[in-house]
Amino acid sequence: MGTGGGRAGRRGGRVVRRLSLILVALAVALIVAGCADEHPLDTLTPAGPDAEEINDLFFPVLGVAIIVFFLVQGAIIYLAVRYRARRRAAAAAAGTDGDESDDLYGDEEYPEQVHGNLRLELAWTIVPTILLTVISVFTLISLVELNKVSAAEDDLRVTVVGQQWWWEFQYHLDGDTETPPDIVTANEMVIPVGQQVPLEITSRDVIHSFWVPRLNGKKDAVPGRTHPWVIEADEPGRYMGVCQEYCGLSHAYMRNYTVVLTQAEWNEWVEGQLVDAVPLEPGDPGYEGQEVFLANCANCHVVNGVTDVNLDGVPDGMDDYDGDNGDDDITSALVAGAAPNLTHLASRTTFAGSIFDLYEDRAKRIPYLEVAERGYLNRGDLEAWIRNAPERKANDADGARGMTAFPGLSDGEIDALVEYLTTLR
Amino acid sequence: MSDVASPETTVSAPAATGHTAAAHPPTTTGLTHNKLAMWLFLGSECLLFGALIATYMFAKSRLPAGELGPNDVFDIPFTSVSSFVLLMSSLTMVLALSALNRGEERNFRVWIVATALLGGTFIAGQVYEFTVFYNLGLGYTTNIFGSAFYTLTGFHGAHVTIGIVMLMSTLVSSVRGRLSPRNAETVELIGLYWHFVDIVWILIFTIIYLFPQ
Amino acid sequence: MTTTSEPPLQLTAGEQLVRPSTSLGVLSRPKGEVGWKSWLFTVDHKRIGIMYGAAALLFLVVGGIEALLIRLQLAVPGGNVLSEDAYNQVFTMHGVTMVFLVIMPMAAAFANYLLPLQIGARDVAFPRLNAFSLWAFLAGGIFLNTSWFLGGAPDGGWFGYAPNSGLVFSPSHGMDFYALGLQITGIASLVSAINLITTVLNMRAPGMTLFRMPVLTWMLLVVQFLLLFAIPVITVALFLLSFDRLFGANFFNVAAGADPLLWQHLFWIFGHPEVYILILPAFGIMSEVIPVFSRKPIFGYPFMVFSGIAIGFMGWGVWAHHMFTSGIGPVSVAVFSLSTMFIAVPTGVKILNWLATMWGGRLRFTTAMLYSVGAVAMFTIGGLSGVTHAISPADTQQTDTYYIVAHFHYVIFGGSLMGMLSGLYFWWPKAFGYKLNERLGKVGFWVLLVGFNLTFGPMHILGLQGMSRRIHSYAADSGFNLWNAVATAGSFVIAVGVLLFFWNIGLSRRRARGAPPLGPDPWDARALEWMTASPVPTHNFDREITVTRQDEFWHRKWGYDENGKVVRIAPTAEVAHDGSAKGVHLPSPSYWPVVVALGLPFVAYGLIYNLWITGVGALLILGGLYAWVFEPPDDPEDQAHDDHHESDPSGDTGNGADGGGSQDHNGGSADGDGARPLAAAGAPAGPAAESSGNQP
Amino acid sequence: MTQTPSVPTEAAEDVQPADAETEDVAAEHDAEHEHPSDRQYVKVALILGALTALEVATYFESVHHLGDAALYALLVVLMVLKFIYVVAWFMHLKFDSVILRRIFVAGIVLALGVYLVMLTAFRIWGA
Repeated sequence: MGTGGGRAGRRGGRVVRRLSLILVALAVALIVAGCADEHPLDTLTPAGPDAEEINDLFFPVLGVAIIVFFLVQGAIIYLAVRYRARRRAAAAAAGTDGDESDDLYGDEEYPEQVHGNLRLELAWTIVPTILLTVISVFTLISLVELNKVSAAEDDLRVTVVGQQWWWEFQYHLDGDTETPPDIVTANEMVIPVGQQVPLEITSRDVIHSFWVPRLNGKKDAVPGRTHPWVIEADEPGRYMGVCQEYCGLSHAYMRNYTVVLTQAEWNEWVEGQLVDAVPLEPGDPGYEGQEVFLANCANCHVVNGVTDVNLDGVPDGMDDYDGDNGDDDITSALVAGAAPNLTHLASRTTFAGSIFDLYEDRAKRIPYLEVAERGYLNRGDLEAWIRNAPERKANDADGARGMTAFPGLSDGEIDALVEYLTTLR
Repeated sequence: MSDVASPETTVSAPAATGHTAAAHPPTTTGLTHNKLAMWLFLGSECLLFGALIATYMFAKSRLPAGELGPNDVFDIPFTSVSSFVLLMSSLTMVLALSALNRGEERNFRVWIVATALLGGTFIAGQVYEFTVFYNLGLGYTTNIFGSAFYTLTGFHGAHVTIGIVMLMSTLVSSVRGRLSPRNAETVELIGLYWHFVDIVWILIFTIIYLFPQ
Repeated sequence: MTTTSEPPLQLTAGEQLVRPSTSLGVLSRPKGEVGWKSWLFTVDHKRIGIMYGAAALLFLVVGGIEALLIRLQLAVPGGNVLSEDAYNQVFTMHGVTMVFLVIMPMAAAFANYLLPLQIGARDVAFPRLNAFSLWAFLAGGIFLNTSWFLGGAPDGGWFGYAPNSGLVFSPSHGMDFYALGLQITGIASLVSAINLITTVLNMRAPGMTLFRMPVLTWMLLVVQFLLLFAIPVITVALFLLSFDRLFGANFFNVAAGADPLLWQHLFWIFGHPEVYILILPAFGIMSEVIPVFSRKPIFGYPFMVFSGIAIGFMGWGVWAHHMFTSGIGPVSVAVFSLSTMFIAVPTGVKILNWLATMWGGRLRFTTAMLYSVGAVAMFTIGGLSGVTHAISPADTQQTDTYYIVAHFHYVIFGGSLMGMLSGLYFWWPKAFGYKLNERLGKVGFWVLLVGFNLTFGPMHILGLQGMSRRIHSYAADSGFNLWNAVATAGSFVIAVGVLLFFWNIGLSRRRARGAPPLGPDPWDARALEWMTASPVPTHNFDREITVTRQDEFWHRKWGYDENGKVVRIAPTAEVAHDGSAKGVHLPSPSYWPVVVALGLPFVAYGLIYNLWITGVGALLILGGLYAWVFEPPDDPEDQAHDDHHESDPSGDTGNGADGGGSQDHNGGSADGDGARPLAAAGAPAGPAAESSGNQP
Repeated sequence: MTQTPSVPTEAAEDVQPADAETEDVAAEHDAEHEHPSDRQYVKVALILGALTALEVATYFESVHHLGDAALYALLVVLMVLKFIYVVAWFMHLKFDSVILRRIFVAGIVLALGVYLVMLTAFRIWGA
């Protein structure tokens, strides 16, 4: 950095200037290129009132921060240039290199020794205090705003349950979370547009965090606790969410989607979801698959109406959905009835913690409710998943969590199973 | 050293005269390092026992209904007696120190032995109490109350035990003739530790045992 | 200034520096000035400081390799450099290593080396405890890292959130190593904190009042108080975790009614003061370096001190801002959001005071100065992004994303580590007698600065675009590809910068061989440590220094002429000590700190594998402690010493050793063994003091 | 070393005000010598015993009509009294250096502060 003599310094300066120009150009190019990508988790493009509320607070503060940033960095650069001690020309002429550079500074020159200035100190104590007070007032206002629940008591309420490594959504259409849920689905939460949906977030094992960045901030799913939260979207669409609290091996593979439908579509969806599956009879297409399913999968997975039904009419495993698993034995909850409910698997678009598409790519252009009819099954991923899930997504080493491998299943059995699963619409 | 240091004695004499001669070690604060360090350590211990007590209170509040709880196991009259024993050991401790300060070596030993014995009685009481609780069905892993209770009182008991070991060490030193009023500070510091353990029990006794469950 | 004003301190005529002596009548005391034993058994605060620093640099390499592995894994979507399991271990150990085994011991290195020097003391208050701290820290660090070879490193994150860190969800021994290893380093930190606080409060040179202490001393003092009160909290948390894992306790067993948030509270009650434990030493270093190379005194000294104290206090009231999304309830969120916001005020005061110090100065951009100014600039960025998540609603979008990763790397790498690198360049000549190469140092700085910003700058964007922390992989369609690639490239630039630093050490060392000795004061500096020879002789100062004002040393070199202009009033060589004092009585080396520290990992291994090993460890500790306590703190043959250390006053389960400690240096011993009575505590303005400082 | 000529320093600018805290210490130090007598110690122990007896008495039915809040308050007051007596007399803090008092009080205040806030955040009171 221009440590040499006059001419060398000037030449060095030119090089530096040209270099920094190139760097700036490169940075701009990168930023443009970076922004061109699609960002399904972008926090800066809110699509719901809560996320908007947050950004309305964040951007002004960020603006202030950026101003302070430029002021401070500017001051540093200014001070560095303005008050930089000049080496003595003699030393430069002597041709000594910069190694002992301190010896090359004028030893005798000391500037005025200023020890402080009370008024300045008070100023830069008080000004930031005022600034932060203003910010904190706005923070409190939006905190209150964000904690408002406008939904009525008997409106739709969803219990969100995190589990290693997928999400379960239990629908309480009457808003009563004490009773067993009406609908249990996994990985994809379907909500009506423009309606605030109160959530109750909990977990069955470790701490997870439910986050759909474009709709709202995150809330931790803590076992033994139920945390209220809300979600609402302005426009129909498909909003990605991820688990945001480190939760073990496949933390990266714990996504979810919030699918927002128009009110009419949503009603239709609910209607479909409320229907139980019908046990297939010999001769029905998919019957062999159902046999394979009952023999291998039904230990963990529930298909309402097919896997055993209790006397109380609550499907097996649904007993557990009391929204409070304080009394349940954690380890047993991990195995029994705590795998995704597959009653309407084919109506979803993703599986395995939303990391695989259930249908091929073009299905993304098909309306959500029609995917099961018109989409082309993503057979490759689905079969691979059934055959050896741990290979596709890390599970706990001892197999206590996540889906296990089924090395015993023949190709034919897997084909049959897949065929059966497509009947679960 | 005296000859080397003599020039400076004159220089610093004015400052030194206000100071009661060599009675106090020449540290900046006038306190010995050991004493300052001991109090710092005790200050730190406040946070340690605070965390344990807070953990206990929290755990108790989270104990599911129907589980074996404090009401099922605590024997207040018994614990009151052992609390009193520990409290009185603090008295014998100060009396020991006071005896040592006066150079009454024999009395010092008597009081130290008494302190250690009272401490030992307390520990014996704790062991007995643990046994009773265990027989009532409250093991360390039984429930959250059991874990928190045994951890808190266990930590305290460990502190008392270490205190007893230190008391016995001073006794040995005294018997071997290595203790005198001049180094009474060592005993004073052990006393500080001992009293601290006592005040922790004052808290535990009230908060854990006497608060309405 | 006169000779008489600086009387020889504790000179005992005709004595050897270190004399062999016996302990327990069996073993002779370790002796000798050279060789590995002289380092292993040393109680010299300078050697201990150097070893702390060396260990921290070693662990910096380890943690750096872990960081590079993380970056390699994330360079492209779906990376497969590491398995999920290995990745989790690597990021956990990266955090643990950098926080507990790099930044903290590096701060301890500066504290050990510089605190006694800056207050004009002979050594720390308890030299043997000091040695114990070092070895316990090292034992803990090595213990933690042996987990790699014993079935897997910790995989629950450095924050170890329950119940993910419990036995059910983390069945390998990794988290046991985490809990027990941190327990051991915690003991080291606690003992060291007690020791250093006692040193600063009790062993200041005559006239060195609290408000004449250098800012670094102040910041280190605040840090030691933070450690003193914060370590017990993590100690309890780690005990609870260990008891859950090892003995089946129910503290974090949700099925038994436990609440996992208990861990979070305890961890962050420790964890937030810990953040200031990491940053304040660097603040102190910057407050030493910037004035020297600006040729001005620190601007607003009292404000610098009080803001440091304020940060220390406020650091206790903000812990739950790590838990805004944990479900602690809106009232708690609001309260902690506010308290967090205002901690920015004292921090801002510091930044502005550094700038004001540079204002109107004559800035010499040595490597040390570059690093300090760089640290101010980078820390500012970290501080500002910190304000953006003090506003809790925004934090719900940011926490656990790369935005936070960017934030705290700007604080801890950009602030702490750069500040400490500045300190290394600054005090290197003091410790080793030669300077690090300036040209290479400057190149290294710019490489590091560019690499740092290249790595962590883009993480702001990644975080706002929604990239989670602690994910071992991301999908190609998440939009994270570009900036991750840039960050990975940047991390290798950082690696080059760090390598340049190590190369610089080697190069400068080689070049320094045979070079003429460096004077005591190569930078024209201000504080007392520059007043003695470089490298600092074992006895620190030849004579006791009487302090009459801040920056005492500088004022002895420079004065003002009638116009108020600064003029030299004495050549440095005349003011500074040359380290030639002979026969200074010093505390003797000891075996026992090493023995006791060695017992700790045995206890820990035993708890994991077999209680018999614990027994061996306990025997080592107990035996070591007893030998320690009954070992005269130093030369027993010196009749001038009346040792009353027969019985050790303290000691405690968790905190292992607290030996009687040696008292015999700069005014410790009860009967003043040769220590001349100090001018009464903190009463510097005695006639003697006045004559030394102000009088021609 | 010879005397070096030096220009008078601008004292007002350079010499910081002496630190009050350290200054006090020496003066205050004399207080340390007032060791309480054994008789006083016994008296304190008797008070402690009495307070403990009071505490234990609350356990028995007779006082329960006070209601929980009053009972808690009474117990806390008794506990704090006992605590202070031991610390002040047996631990000698009443007579010792102010520095020691500050260190200990800092520990207690911090512990009380953080743990009470933590328990409040958990809403365990009144549970």
